[in-house]
Amino acid sequence: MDKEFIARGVKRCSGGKFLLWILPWGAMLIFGLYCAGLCLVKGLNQTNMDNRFAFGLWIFLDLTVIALGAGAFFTGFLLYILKMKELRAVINSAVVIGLVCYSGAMCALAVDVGQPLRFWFTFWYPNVHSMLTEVTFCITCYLTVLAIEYLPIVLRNRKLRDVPAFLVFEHELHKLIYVLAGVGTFLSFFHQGSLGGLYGVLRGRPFAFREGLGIWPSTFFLFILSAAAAGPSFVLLTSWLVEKISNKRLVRPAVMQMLGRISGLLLAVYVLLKTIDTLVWINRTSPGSGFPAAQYYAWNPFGAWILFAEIAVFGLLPALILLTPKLRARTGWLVSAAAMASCGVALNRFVQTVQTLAVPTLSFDKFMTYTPSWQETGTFLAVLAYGVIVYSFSFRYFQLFPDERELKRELARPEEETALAGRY
Amino acid sequence: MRIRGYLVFLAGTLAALGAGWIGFPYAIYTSRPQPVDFSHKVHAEKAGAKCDDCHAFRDDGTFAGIPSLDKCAGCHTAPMGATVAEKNFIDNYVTPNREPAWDSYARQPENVFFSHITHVKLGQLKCEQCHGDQGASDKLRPYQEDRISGYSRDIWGRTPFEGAGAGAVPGMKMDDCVDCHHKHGLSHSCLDCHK
Amino acid sequence: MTSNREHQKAASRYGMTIDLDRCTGCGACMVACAVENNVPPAHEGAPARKGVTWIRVFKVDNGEDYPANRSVFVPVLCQQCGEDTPCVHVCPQQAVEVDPATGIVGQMPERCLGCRYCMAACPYHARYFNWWDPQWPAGMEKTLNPNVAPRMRGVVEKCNFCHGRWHAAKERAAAAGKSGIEAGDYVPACVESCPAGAIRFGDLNDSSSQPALAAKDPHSFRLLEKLGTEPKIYYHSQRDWVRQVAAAPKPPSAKESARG
Amino acid sequence: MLPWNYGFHWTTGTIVFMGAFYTVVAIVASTLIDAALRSRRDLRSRLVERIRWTEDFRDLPASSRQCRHVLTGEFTYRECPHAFDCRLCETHAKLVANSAPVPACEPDNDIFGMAFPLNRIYHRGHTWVHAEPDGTVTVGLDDLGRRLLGEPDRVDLPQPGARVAVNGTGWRARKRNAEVRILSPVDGEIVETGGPDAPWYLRIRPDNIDFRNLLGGHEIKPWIMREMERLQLALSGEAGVPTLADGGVPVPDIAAVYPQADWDAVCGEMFLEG
Amino acid sequence: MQRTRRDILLFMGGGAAGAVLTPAPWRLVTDAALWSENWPGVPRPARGEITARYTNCALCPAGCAVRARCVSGQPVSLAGVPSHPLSQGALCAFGLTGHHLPYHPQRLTHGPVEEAAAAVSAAMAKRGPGESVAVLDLRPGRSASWTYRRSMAAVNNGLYLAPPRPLGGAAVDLAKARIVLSLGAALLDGWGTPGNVHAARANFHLIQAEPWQSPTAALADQWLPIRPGSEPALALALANVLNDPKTALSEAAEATGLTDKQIVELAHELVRNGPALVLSADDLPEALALNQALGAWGRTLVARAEAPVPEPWKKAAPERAVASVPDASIRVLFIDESVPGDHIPWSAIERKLVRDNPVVVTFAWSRQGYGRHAQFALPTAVYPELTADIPPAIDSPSAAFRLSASLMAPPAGMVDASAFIAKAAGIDAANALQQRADAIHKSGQGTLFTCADAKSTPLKDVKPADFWKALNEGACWQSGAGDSPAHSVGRAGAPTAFVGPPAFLSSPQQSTAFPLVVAFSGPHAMSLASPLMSKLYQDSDLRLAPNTAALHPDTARAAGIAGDSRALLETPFGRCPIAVVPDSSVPPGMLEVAPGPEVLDICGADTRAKVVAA
Repeated sequence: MDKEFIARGVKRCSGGKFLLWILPWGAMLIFGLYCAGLCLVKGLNQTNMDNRFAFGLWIFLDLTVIALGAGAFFTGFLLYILKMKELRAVINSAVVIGLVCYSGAMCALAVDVGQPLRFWFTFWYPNVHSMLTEVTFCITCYLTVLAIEYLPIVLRNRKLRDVPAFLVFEHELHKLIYVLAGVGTFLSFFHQGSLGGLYGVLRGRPFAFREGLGIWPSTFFLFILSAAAAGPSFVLLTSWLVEKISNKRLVRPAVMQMLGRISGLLLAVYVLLKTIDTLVWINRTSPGSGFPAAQYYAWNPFGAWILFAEIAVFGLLPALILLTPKLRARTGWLVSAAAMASCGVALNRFVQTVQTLAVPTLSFDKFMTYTPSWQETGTFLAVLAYGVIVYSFSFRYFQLFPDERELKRELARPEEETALAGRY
Repeated sequence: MRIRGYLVFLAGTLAALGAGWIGFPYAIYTSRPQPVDFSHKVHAEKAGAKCDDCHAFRDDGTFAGIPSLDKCAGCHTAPMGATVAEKNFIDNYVTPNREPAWDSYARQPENVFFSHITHVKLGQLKCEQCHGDQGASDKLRPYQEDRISGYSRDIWGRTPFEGAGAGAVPGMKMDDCVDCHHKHGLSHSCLDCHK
Repeated sequence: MTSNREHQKAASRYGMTIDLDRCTGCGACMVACAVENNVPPAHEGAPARKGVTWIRVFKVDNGEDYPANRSVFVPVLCQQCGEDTPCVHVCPQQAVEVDPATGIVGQMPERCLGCRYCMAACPYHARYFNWWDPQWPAGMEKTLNPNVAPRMRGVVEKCNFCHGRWHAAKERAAAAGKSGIEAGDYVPACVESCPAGAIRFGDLNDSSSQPALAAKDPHSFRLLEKLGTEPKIYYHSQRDWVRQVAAAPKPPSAKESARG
Repeated sequence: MLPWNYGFHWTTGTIVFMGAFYTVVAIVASTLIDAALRSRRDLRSRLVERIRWTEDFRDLPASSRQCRHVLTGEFTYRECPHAFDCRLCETHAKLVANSAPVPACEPDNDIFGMAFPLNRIYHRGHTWVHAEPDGTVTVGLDDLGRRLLGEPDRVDLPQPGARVAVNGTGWRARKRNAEVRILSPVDGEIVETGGPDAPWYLRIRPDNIDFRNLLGGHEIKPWIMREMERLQLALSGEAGVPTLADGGVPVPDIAAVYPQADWDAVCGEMFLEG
Repeated sequence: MQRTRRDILLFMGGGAAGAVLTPAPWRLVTDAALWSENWPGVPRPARGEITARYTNCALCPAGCAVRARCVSGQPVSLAGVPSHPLSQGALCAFGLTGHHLPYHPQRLTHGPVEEAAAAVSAAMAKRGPGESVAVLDLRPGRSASWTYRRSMAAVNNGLYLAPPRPLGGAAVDLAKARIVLSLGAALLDGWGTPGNVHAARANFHLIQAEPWQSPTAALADQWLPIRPGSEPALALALANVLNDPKTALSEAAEATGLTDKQIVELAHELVRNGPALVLSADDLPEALALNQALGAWGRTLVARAEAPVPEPWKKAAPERAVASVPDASIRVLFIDESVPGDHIPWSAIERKLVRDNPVVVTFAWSRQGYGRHAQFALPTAVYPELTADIPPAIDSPSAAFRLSASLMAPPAGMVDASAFIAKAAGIDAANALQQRADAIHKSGQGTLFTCADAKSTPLKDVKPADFWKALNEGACWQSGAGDSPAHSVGRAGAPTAFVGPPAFLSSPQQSTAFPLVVAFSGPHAMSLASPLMSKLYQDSDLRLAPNTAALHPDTARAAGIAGDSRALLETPFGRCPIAVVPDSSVPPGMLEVAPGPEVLDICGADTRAKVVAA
């Protein structure tokens, strides 16, 4: 019944099957919305956060999804600014991922603040010295930009194109898209950065505090870099997942490997800088504020292993895999490396948010642990489900992978060759 | 066709403007009369009362605000004059000794600390400067309260965003306070006026 | 009210000195503070660490086992940091500020969004979030202090040296025709309430005040001084190991005391 | 946010920060407005059809965007930069100028059993143009096109007097699940409409007699060869569809032979739609 | 159709464009934010005239002077009265929140007054021979206590029962002490009058002999961590060393965990740096003996005079200890717990009641306490509603008289215990307080301290009416030094020498059945305090919550308890559920218990207990 909305010449599963796929996610979403509702109506006492763990699962979620969503800005940057044409194959998908991640994070934030009715205060009375102000402004603007970038994808839908106005607007907007890509890059760049700064500036938390350039601590740049590294990996990962789930060829292996290479390259640089930063921190910054760094890792379960895992296992290792053409060429290696990179950035965000708060500052203060309540988890899942649903619909009705039809034909080519051979 | 489009658009705009500027200010406020039909004018003229005869300061400098019933009962033990209002006042409040439930036009929200004496004694402000010609009024305006925020309309005052029939006094919003403090070069931090 | 005011020299810098050799951990300061500032009792069944205690007394021990174990009581309140106050810079909407007139770090509940970034920023855990709307047993709201507004759910609050009392003092002074207040006219509730007289309050700019003197005392220290936040709360103890509590945390000993 | 807001200070930080913010807002807004204005202009100046074609052309697989001179072997590989409007193409002009006149090969009425009379010129969207003595031209579906649509379920022809543009929609036809726009080979005004059963679909008074964008003479055979390959491709794209190899000559109603094929995709492919 | 839709869209677009040019949307956003500032969840403090009123705290025997800050009459915060001769301006956490008690969720609001009166008179009328009527007065020495004693004198076989007075009713003159040995007395944590103790603290050297590191031990000049329950042994050993330097100390050393040398050293130190004073948590005869041996009597320990009482009152029943009453002999028992005082486990009281339905009437303000066991629990006014006098605390050497004057009217239906009992006994005790005041004024001795002006005036210069008025405004009368005791304390004086083993050593099998020594952490009043006390044990972990016990992890493990958990506390008197927290700073073999009503039912002075996993 929704056939005429599906692009010409691509196969999509039947409406019923699609519904079956959406149903569980929908259920998850509804449950999550109920949880979020509880937190909004009854207040944040519904969560397991407390005065010590003022930030919890949600902030971790925000930082992570935004890091993974960075694929949107970075792919856009590579395609429209650095003119890497091959990436046209994934840009739409990347934009949708970005949109999903950023809007999801936005929703989570709206639940996370104690007084959502005062959301506009930050814009009306901004304290420009606060990293959070930077975050808020950037995320809002960039979300708008992403929405606008998403518009052409929607308007290209087969049915909508028949409306002349849409067709023309899409056409014209697409011509200007590089402007938005540029702005988006700028915003996302600062957004990722200020998210890193968020913790880097906390001189009261020597575990997170970093020195840096000018007003920006080193984490500002590390976050940008790690996000830029993880973004393509995540795009790669999702493309692969969609291929597996929808059982189609969507992206040329060359493009996949290109994404992998880019990711690996940046990851390598990131790991290098991160290592330097860590060394400076251990030997200079932290002792400077009276905290021998060894202390932080004396608190189980957050032992030194976490640092090792962050830098070596989920940083260096995937970087090496992605930079080795032989391994990169094998889908298994490629995808698992991408997955590791994504996990790496998530782990980094976890350390930044949760471990920072867990490690005590006052000598007589105890090491605290925190496990999210079901309401928190539910809200978390809601964001997840929301993302999957939006992406699924986009994939079904819009051309997220322009090469899909080409690849379909290429699949068919061999026997067609023989056929022709037989004809002459 | 295109002209028609513009007209429809314009109609929408006008409708919204009307609703927002005329309808809204009425919709947003609830209005209730004061319990007693009190005339500042009469008391000023007949009783020759100054503001601080009734709206007095306590010894510790705090401001008593609207006087309590015994203050009124001081004179109004028995009806003075034959007006209906007078009779009602005596019968409903003085005789049963029940405090009238006055609504304070200028009541600041809970989180505001406003020291009258600081402004009157140190700042040399006249009552009229903030409360307008209340003292000369012959009737008490009905008390208007914002349905959502619960603020008295007088707090909002006559600002550009107020529709017809705004309160007859200047605003008492934070911005109004801040403006004056700015003018007099008074250092202001939030904690000066917030509690 | 940020940067451009901060480098102004404060007219007065209120501070405190707390004598840990006198504090008996009776908790008078905690309840006096709650009474003065309309802080509600712990919420029904609320877990620890979700309550509001502008001043909190910690029982600190030297980590030894019985009988070598020695403990001391350390009242911790907002340390009223002087130099680039951690919480002021991070607030996205200027809900936190340093009052140039008093040097008091003020928190504006009515401006607060409840993002809790300042709580993450504060190394002293002196900031508290209202996880619930404030609730008192039926009738007890009659005993609320009219000079302090109760805070609504979803905002952060903290010690502001009983600012309601500062207002009252200023008003009394105004009634007497004075524009300023003298030392002793204004004393926070915890100081007034301490039975052992362990807490003293005064203006650090006034060299004769208790805190000003304590600042020079070799047995005085401030919490986490190396962070460079320049707190205005000075602690005092003759006992060496007690002075160590100012330093960074020691790695956890095998047996974690369940209390303190 | 605004200078008169409480707590606003003219500090460097504020100026830089808010400045950046307002710049971003300005850029984004102006971009949107620009796009809106441009599209308004396009709508006014009736560019919709052209834009639709450019968009479609962009979506066509590379194999379908080949230059006509590849068909004739002058190039081994060349994608058409002008969206099949050779009138704008210098390369085409040059080639035509330079190439010695090809001997008009003997009328071959049988390319895979299909008739492509040489007195007609052909559009790559499978329409033919035939100049009539009265200066008008008649336009119809060529043999392959006809066999693709077979007996169309529906045909929507424009009203006489309507205008058509090269590569714009000529008329619409429906067959099974296929919903296709037949591209117009010429610019001009429709004088009279025929239909599937009439010898032609449209009689058009052309704006000019510049038909350089159309194929004729020796180009036809290689072109149709190519088209057959594309048809092969399109059909073989559909899983489990027997290729023409065993079928040999296209039957009058190809659709009937491939009942389970996604005919929409096939026709879209063949009639040059995205 | 197409066209109308288009029109609707256009109209809405125009509307939107117009709306942003009106105040409406902006005002709504603003109002929403303003609403969040004063939404229904947040109570509004009443405004009004702020006045200061004075009274004395009735929550413990210290009776500290209180300045109440009132908003239009309603007390909103309490503080001490600086330069007060007794309390020196100090007020403890309980005192600071006293004004919350009238609103305590546990408050007892109504009771079967008539039924109680009827049942009492019936029971008194037909009681068997030897069956007695008794009043248990938890706070002896008040004017009300005199009423009880008079009432009990009036009825035949009437008994006036009171908890034993620490140090045999003697008073402590801390100011004179130069060295203090505290056998587990919470000297800095609620003992005596906090202000007075803190004032004197600078002048004496404090040695705390206590198994666990109580707040006092933490701040003492010297902490002797002795074995749990070995305080008597230590006191006895010290006394014996002082009486005869050649006494064998091996047994005592074994019991206390100290070396012979340490004990001897300590004894010498006490003598050398005297005047010395020995205090003990539970009222140990050994401590009295040690004080005797140190010659504390007359120097740091004095027999305090009691404020004058009207002549007719003196025909009063003697004060008796509960233990001295034969079991199953009390037919009618009145318990006055309207003001918190020393505590006697219910199990100890119950034993004294006749088996067949005795009549027990308690006068209490809270639903906790003995009221849970009595068939008649009558509601009384609570501080700061009630007006009653407060006997001088243990650390006030001179006689004193002051009122806990009512700051607010008690709710309707409250019962006055003394009036009720006097009525039952058929005597007239109306305005006893004023009579007492007159009697004091007649004596003309001492000085009167008035809070408002912080002035002391000789009583001679005060008119009777002014005296009474002043008393109702929190003033405090003190007999000056050298005034001859108008009425000396009953059971003063101590054994001249002490022989025989201390109590707990004599019953080894009991100590194996109940291996743990119970130490109360914090004053008993904890469970009856203001809800704000949750700051101390819930919002922070400064103190244990009521009915919670801390014990050494090993002890817990031995009892089969792991980590924080529920458990059963078992004593010779019964068992009750408690929460257990492991705490390595608590010595093995000891149980640090925060008393709640349930715990107090089964734990008294020097009880031994055991903990079993629930």
